[in-house]
Amino acid sequence: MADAKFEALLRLGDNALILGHRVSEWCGHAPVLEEDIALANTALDLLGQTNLWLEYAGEVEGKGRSADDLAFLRDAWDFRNVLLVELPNGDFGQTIMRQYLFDQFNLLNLRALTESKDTRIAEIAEKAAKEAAYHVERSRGTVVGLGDGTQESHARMQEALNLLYPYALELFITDEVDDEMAEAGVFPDPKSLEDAYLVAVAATLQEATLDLPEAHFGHRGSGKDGRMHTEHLGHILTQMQWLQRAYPGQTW
Amino acid sequence: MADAKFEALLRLGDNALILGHRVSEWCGHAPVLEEDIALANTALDLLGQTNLWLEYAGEVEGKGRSADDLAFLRDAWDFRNVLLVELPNGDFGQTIMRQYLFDQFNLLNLRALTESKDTRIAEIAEKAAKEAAYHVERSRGTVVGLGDGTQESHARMQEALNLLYPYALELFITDEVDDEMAEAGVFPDPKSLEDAYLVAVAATLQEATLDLPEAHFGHRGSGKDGRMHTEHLGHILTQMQWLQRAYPGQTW
Amino acid sequence: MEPEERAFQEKVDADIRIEPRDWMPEGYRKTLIRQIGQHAHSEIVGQLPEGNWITRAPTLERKMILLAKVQDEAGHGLYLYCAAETLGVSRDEMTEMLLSGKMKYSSIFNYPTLTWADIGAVGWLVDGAAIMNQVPLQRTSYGPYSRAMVRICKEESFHQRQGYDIMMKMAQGSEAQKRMAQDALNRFWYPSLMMFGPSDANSVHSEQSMAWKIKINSNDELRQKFVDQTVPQAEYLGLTVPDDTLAWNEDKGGYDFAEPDWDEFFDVLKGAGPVNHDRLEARRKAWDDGAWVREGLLAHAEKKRSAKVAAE
Amino acid sequence: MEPEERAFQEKVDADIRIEPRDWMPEGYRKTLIRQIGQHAHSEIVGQLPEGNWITRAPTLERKMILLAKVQDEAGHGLYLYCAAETLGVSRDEMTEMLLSGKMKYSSIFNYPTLTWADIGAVGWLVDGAAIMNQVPLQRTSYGPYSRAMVRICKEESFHQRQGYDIMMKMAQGSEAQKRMAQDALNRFWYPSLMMFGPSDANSVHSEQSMAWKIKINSNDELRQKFVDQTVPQAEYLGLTVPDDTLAWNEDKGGYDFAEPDWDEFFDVLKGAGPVNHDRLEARRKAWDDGAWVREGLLAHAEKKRSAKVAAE
Repeated sequence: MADAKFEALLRLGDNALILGHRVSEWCGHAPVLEEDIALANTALDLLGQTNLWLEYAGEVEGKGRSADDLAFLRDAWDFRNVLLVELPNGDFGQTIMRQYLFDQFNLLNLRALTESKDTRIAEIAEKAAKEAAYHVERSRGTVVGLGDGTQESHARMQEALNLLYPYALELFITDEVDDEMAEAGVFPDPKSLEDAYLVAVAATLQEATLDLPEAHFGHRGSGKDGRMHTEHLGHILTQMQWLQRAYPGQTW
Repeated sequence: MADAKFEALLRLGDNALILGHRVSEWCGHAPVLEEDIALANTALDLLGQTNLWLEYAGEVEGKGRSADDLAFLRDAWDFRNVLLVELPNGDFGQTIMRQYLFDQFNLLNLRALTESKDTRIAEIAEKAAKEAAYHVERSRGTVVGLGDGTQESHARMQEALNLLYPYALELFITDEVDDEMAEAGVFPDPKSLEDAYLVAVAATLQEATLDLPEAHFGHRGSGKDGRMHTEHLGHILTQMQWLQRAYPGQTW
Repeated sequence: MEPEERAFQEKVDADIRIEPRDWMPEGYRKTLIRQIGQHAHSEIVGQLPEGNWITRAPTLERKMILLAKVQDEAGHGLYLYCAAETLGVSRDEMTEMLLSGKMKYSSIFNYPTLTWADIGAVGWLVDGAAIMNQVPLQRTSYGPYSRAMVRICKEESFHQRQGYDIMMKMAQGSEAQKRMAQDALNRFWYPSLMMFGPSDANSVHSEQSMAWKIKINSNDELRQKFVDQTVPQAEYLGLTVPDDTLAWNEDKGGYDFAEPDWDEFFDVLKGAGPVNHDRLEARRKAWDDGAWVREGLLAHAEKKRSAKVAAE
Repeated sequence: MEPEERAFQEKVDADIRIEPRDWMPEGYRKTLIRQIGQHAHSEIVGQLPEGNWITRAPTLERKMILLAKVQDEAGHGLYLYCAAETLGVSRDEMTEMLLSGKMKYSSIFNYPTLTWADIGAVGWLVDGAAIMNQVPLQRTSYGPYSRAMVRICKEESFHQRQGYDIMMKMAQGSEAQKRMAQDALNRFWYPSLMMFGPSDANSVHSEQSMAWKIKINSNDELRQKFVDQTVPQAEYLGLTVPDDTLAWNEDKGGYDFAEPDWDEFFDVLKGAGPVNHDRLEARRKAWDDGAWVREGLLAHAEKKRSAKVAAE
């Protein structure tokens, strides 16, 4: 059970870490100043969540690894994030579509986690769910605004959705870790969130005048169990872990 | 003298290493298959030269550092390449213009180095000059072809030249290392190559129907002495040195 | 059968090479274009997973070896496009067909290279499987294709040895390196088995292609040969093939092994692999971004030719 | 002097704030737009050198602190653009002027951040110099500008402490970290001194700006204050200010120090700094690539407004 909980916590932490990293890449490059500020805000919240999840993961593991150790000293194969969050930013539309597809899941997941039998998890989820609610509000609003904007912005958002939606389905793939955690009442069964997710996404897309593509997550092996990633993750790590790798064991 | 020679060898090796790295980034992404092959060939030659220069630099230094140690375990501040070679690839025109501006210098420099009083340097230069002659022929030809091609290709090449030419001037900035090495007859004085360089470049640009921009290398502190670099170098190193930093001391 | 066709088939049966100007059935031409084109595209797209590690190769020597290898692949692409051009289809046309999805490339290149050991595994397993497919094709009936395969096979076996050498270094290295090596084998084993295609029982074109000597061996035959060759190599490396059912079968003189997941194969073929999008996008970008270069160089060549004509 | 202008100057002299609807001389308006605009642009472009290290920050905490800081800078930009807008120039107009080179940003941001210690040095020295410039501007005569400066100064001093804290960790760290810290000081010392501008003797606009209370102190005065404050901080860190001539001057109660290389200053101002091109290119790309987003959001807002009007 400790193993499964460690794995499940890594999934939470790594999703937040890698998406936070991606979003932070926008810093100083967004299309409007207000978006620059909003993206930085989202990245900050996600990194804060990372810290809490990974810190607890390290404690559950019991090998004395800190949140920083877990973030900066694992190689790609030990990461447990879904592929969606490691995909490149693309244009702003792709970034914001990825954000919405994740935020919507994150909110449902975190709300369910506030009911966790593990009080530490419930507490973290309580705080994080408030942030996620704000994130969904924002990313949803921007998806709607750009989907139902000009012809060009509509086309770009539809393209982003077509690319990203299959990846979103990975969020609902389950394995033994999920089963064990759901049975123990520590984590919700991802499948139990799927209906609510699909309903929420459908409503957003309707407002955004976008069409849900036929989608199929055909990948065998998922980022959740580390059997598969895209090539992008490795490149993220070369940057993210550079200082810790080049100057191991220092204080910063 | 050993110190100056070490520094001067690093300059040769680092220029070849960093430019070779940049060119290798094109692998699989060039506009025509023949160019893909040609760029890979250039990168290969440059990395071969890197190996020879850095190996000798390590011997001159006398601290037992191998070419790989020097390539993979120094941080940005210890690199001695000019800024020109670390600039991003940009479009293909920018890459090929950067290549030509460097190749033309490299050829003149290597030919002069075949007369070095240091026989090891003279030998390496002998081999490298043959490669450089081929590189100039190719990059010069492509600069001419694209400069004197369509209106668009002409405009892009002129833009590339305007951006890059000021950086090329750094190649002729001299300091105490250059003076000491020139006096000892080990390296040519860069200034002594400048006239021939300007004549060759002017001829190429005329054939390419391109105009030499007014240029001025206003940077204080040059990549040659490590006092200045662009921010790009650090990002190159995160990739280039990743494995050696993440798994130190292994055999590959 | 028409007399022309009979004469053609007799030449094929007698192992006389068909050359570009010879008469050939339309189906033969079309099948060859598809097959050679797919092979050429595979070389080109195949640059990408390995190219992904050129900038991160761990030593100068490894970097040069890898760069030279990827360069060879571009060269192979060139040979093959030239062979296909003799059948009346241009390189640009074939490229457009790749980018529009009308022509395919080998599905193996839709798998990512996640660690340096993957570069070893690609050389060892992917090139290994490719050679297994290609060696018989040196005897294929179409002359230009056969000659291209001869040149390619010579280089490929060199690549495979380099890949195996990387695996060896990793397998004999630190704990982390061993883990990387095993991880690479785990991920690339079944996709490599898929490279031979589905069982011939399910393959529609096989029979005619074999009669035309465009295809020489059956998919299952080659797959068996590959497994029999590769399992001892894995054992020598001290790595475990990720197949619990793997066992030596004395009767058939070969290994029994588990079939790959063919649903996965067809999923990835249809575009749902982890990096399908990245691969095609990379090629599309190279092609689109390079348009001005191709046009510029063409315009310049045209100017030079006109000037020469005017001077004459 | 016209009566309006006299009344205006009397208000300024009496430290009564000028507000957007008040009468003001055209020169005052123009100078303010230039000054506030340049300050706003500096906040925006100033995101880039620090943004360069967000993805490489060494710990989660440092990453969050840096991200929050760069976010603050965007916020400062926003306050300042709003202040400038009260003078009748839109944010988009100012942005276009930045991108066309008609308006400048602080030249310090044309220097690169090459190591993590540079992030410390930027906070400590660059924000330190900025605060030195900005604190007096809280008392500037133009109301919206003055109020923006109050908010900004509060955050800036926090940033400076964070920068100094990074330097402290580095200076007390390993040999490599100490070397990084010293290297950062070496590269940022003189550019920081340049931030106060050339000696007032060479500055054309100073006198009028001081009378209008747009400028409060002389450049040399502020530079001296900065050196006097910073040298003991460097000593405390155990770092050496890269100036052989630096010496305490008992008589003036301050340090004697070497002037920066003003030729370099003007060179960089004219575009020949190591990263001028990168900075402007980054902002240009953000602006151009973002056009469809701004247009899309505008079109949507328009649709919603029309729908609302129609419903009423």
